[in-house]
Amino acid sequence: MRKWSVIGVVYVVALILLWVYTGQVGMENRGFIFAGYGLTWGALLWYAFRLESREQTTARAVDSFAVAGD
Amino acid sequence: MGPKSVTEKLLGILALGAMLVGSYIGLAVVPADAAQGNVQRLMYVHVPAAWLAFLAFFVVFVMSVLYLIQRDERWDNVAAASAEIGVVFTVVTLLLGMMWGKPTWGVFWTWDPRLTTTAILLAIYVGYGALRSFADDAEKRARWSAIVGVIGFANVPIVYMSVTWWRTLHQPPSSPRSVAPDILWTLMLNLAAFTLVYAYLMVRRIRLAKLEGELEKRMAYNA
Amino acid sequence: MELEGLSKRFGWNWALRDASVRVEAGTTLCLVGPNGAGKTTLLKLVATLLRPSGGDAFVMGHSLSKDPDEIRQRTGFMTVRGFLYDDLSAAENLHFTMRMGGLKPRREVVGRVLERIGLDDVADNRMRTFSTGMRKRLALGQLLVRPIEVALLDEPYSGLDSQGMQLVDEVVSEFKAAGTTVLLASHQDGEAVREAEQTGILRKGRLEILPDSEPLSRHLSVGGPAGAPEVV
Amino acid sequence: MSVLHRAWAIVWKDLLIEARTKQSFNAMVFFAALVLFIFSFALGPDTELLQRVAGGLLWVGIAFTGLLSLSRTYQNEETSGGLEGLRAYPGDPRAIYLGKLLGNIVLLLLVEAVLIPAAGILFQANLWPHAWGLALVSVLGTIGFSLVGTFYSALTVNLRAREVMLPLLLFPALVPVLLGAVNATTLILEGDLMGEAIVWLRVLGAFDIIFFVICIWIFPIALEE
Repeated sequence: MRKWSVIGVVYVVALILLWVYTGQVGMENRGFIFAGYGLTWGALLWYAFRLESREQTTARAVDSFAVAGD
Repeated sequence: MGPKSVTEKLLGILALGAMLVGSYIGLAVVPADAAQGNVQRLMYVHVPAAWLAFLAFFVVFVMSVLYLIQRDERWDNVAAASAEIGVVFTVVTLLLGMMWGKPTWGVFWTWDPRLTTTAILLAIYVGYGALRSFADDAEKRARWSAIVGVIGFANVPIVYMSVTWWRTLHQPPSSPRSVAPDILWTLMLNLAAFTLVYAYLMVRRIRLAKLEGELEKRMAYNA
Repeated sequence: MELEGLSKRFGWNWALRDASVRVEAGTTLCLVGPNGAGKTTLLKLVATLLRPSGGDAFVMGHSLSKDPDEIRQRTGFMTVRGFLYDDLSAAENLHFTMRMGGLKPRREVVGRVLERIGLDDVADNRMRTFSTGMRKRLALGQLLVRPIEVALLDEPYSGLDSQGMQLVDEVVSEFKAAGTTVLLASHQDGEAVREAEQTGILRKGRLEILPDSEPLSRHLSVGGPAGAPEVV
Repeated sequence: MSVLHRAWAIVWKDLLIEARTKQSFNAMVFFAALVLFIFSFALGPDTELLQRVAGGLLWVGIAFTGLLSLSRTYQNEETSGGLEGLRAYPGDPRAIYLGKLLGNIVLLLLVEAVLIPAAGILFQANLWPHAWGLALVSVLGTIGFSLVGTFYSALTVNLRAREVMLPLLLFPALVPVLLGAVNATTLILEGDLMGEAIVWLRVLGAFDIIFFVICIWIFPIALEE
């Protein structure tokens, strides 16, 4: 899970950079642009993280049962 | 279950890279649209997300038809994976639609034909997911969700048509102006990036579906 | 009728595991065994209400998995509760059964059957007012209003008085005379059960055909409709 | 045509039971009246507003009343062994769908025959000059509603949370029907000067045909075991 905490940190740093950048460049409506890109990346990363954790828990559960003979 | 194959890792890195490049260009490189200004940059995530949602639900439709004909569990796994990913993309599309709608139309939500159809699409496939969670028997779950996958998708064109008529009878549709080439390229790049992400998530989610199927078999076997 | 390794699996447990038997036309196979041994599952499979997980069955030459509808044309299925509607009268219920069987309902056919099962005096009363015994007789009547070649009876005796049980036995012997194959599941001792040419014991989904020599009583609960001890 | 023969048997049986018990009919009329009253209380005495939204309120009432009858479509089968009872009979299982579909349409139209005049009174909308137009819209709308409704109620009949699942699956699919019916009704009530109502009637007609074909084609698969 350490991998995902690293990704989380990188994501937050990127958001800060985005906020600073849109401020410097003086983009109008920067709030919406920031929210839009932040949400898109956040949703995809969150879903990928959820998939990985579900996969691990299911894999562990599968191994804990005897193999289902036919 | 085995170690993640190299191609899968490669696909993941490729998808991540493409997304990074796409967002970077969309935000910082390509000039803003003359009329709408910077908020138009949201197009580079909103439009691809909408297209991928549509593609995902089309895949669910195709897999559902295949399952109904061949009754092969693999098609059901792919359909379930694509439906779940489709819902994620649809939620992202709707949120982005609101982010873009507020500055341009002054309201978070308007009954614009595309937005409305996307919202209805979300309702249809949330229903699809709920049906899957309520059906216990694996075979019935696959068959019933395949049926909803077919009917749900067959509904989309009619919904879009009726919603468009509903809106155009009241306000003329926004005619798509000729898009500047660099904007078009950026859009295409992001569309490719999103498609790679979809492919990567599909690979992961299908494996999870197989695992869940195996778990179900073993739990029943040992029950 | 011929069962070849017929099996049915719910989830992962086998309700019925490769049952094989051959039942000549006009003869009766009686199925005995504790509750949940697979009697009803087997009957439902032959009635095409469940899809087999394995093996197949041939009824009058038609395969269960390939053309189930042909089998349904020729099969009558009497379940424990019957396919009856409380808000229809006895006559209307039989009318409905005939129509669903693809026949033009005719009053005299319904009348004759109602008389046969002793419900002619309550023909127009709603079934809601019937006792379980009367309901059981009407369910039996459903098999008589349609021309069937295979009769599937699930616990026909349950809820019937001795007169009712006698009626069941008469109907079964009529079926046999008419060349109709009868599949009878019961854990109560009755004449039709004793008369059955073949008897099968069902335990945990396994069907075992008893050689004629073995006495049946060992597997049957003693006594008629009164509470019966669990089958061995 | 044995399919129609059997479908008619089911319609005859259901309507006979309904005529005797009136379980669904009474519940539906009561529920519809309740919905209409709540609307008129909520929107207050402003008759001009009520007239403008009468079409919408009417169809919301019909949709939810129809939902009530849909969830009961296979109710009277429960006592007789549920859908299994009907499946034990020979013949094409589509007869079951057709039978239940016709039963639902007739029942819903009967309730609408009470509901629409009541709505006319409550919302002070003079319906009489538009009677034919309204009748056409309600027939097309009811058919569309029942087509998908009867199908999905069969699909969800042995699902655990079917009271939740039926509306969840049904209403997104009904958007074209509701849009078409509400807009056509509203236009007709306003006299439909520019003849736009015909557009919506075509939407309803297209929906009915398309979904009739799809439901009939897929129904046997939904009914397996």
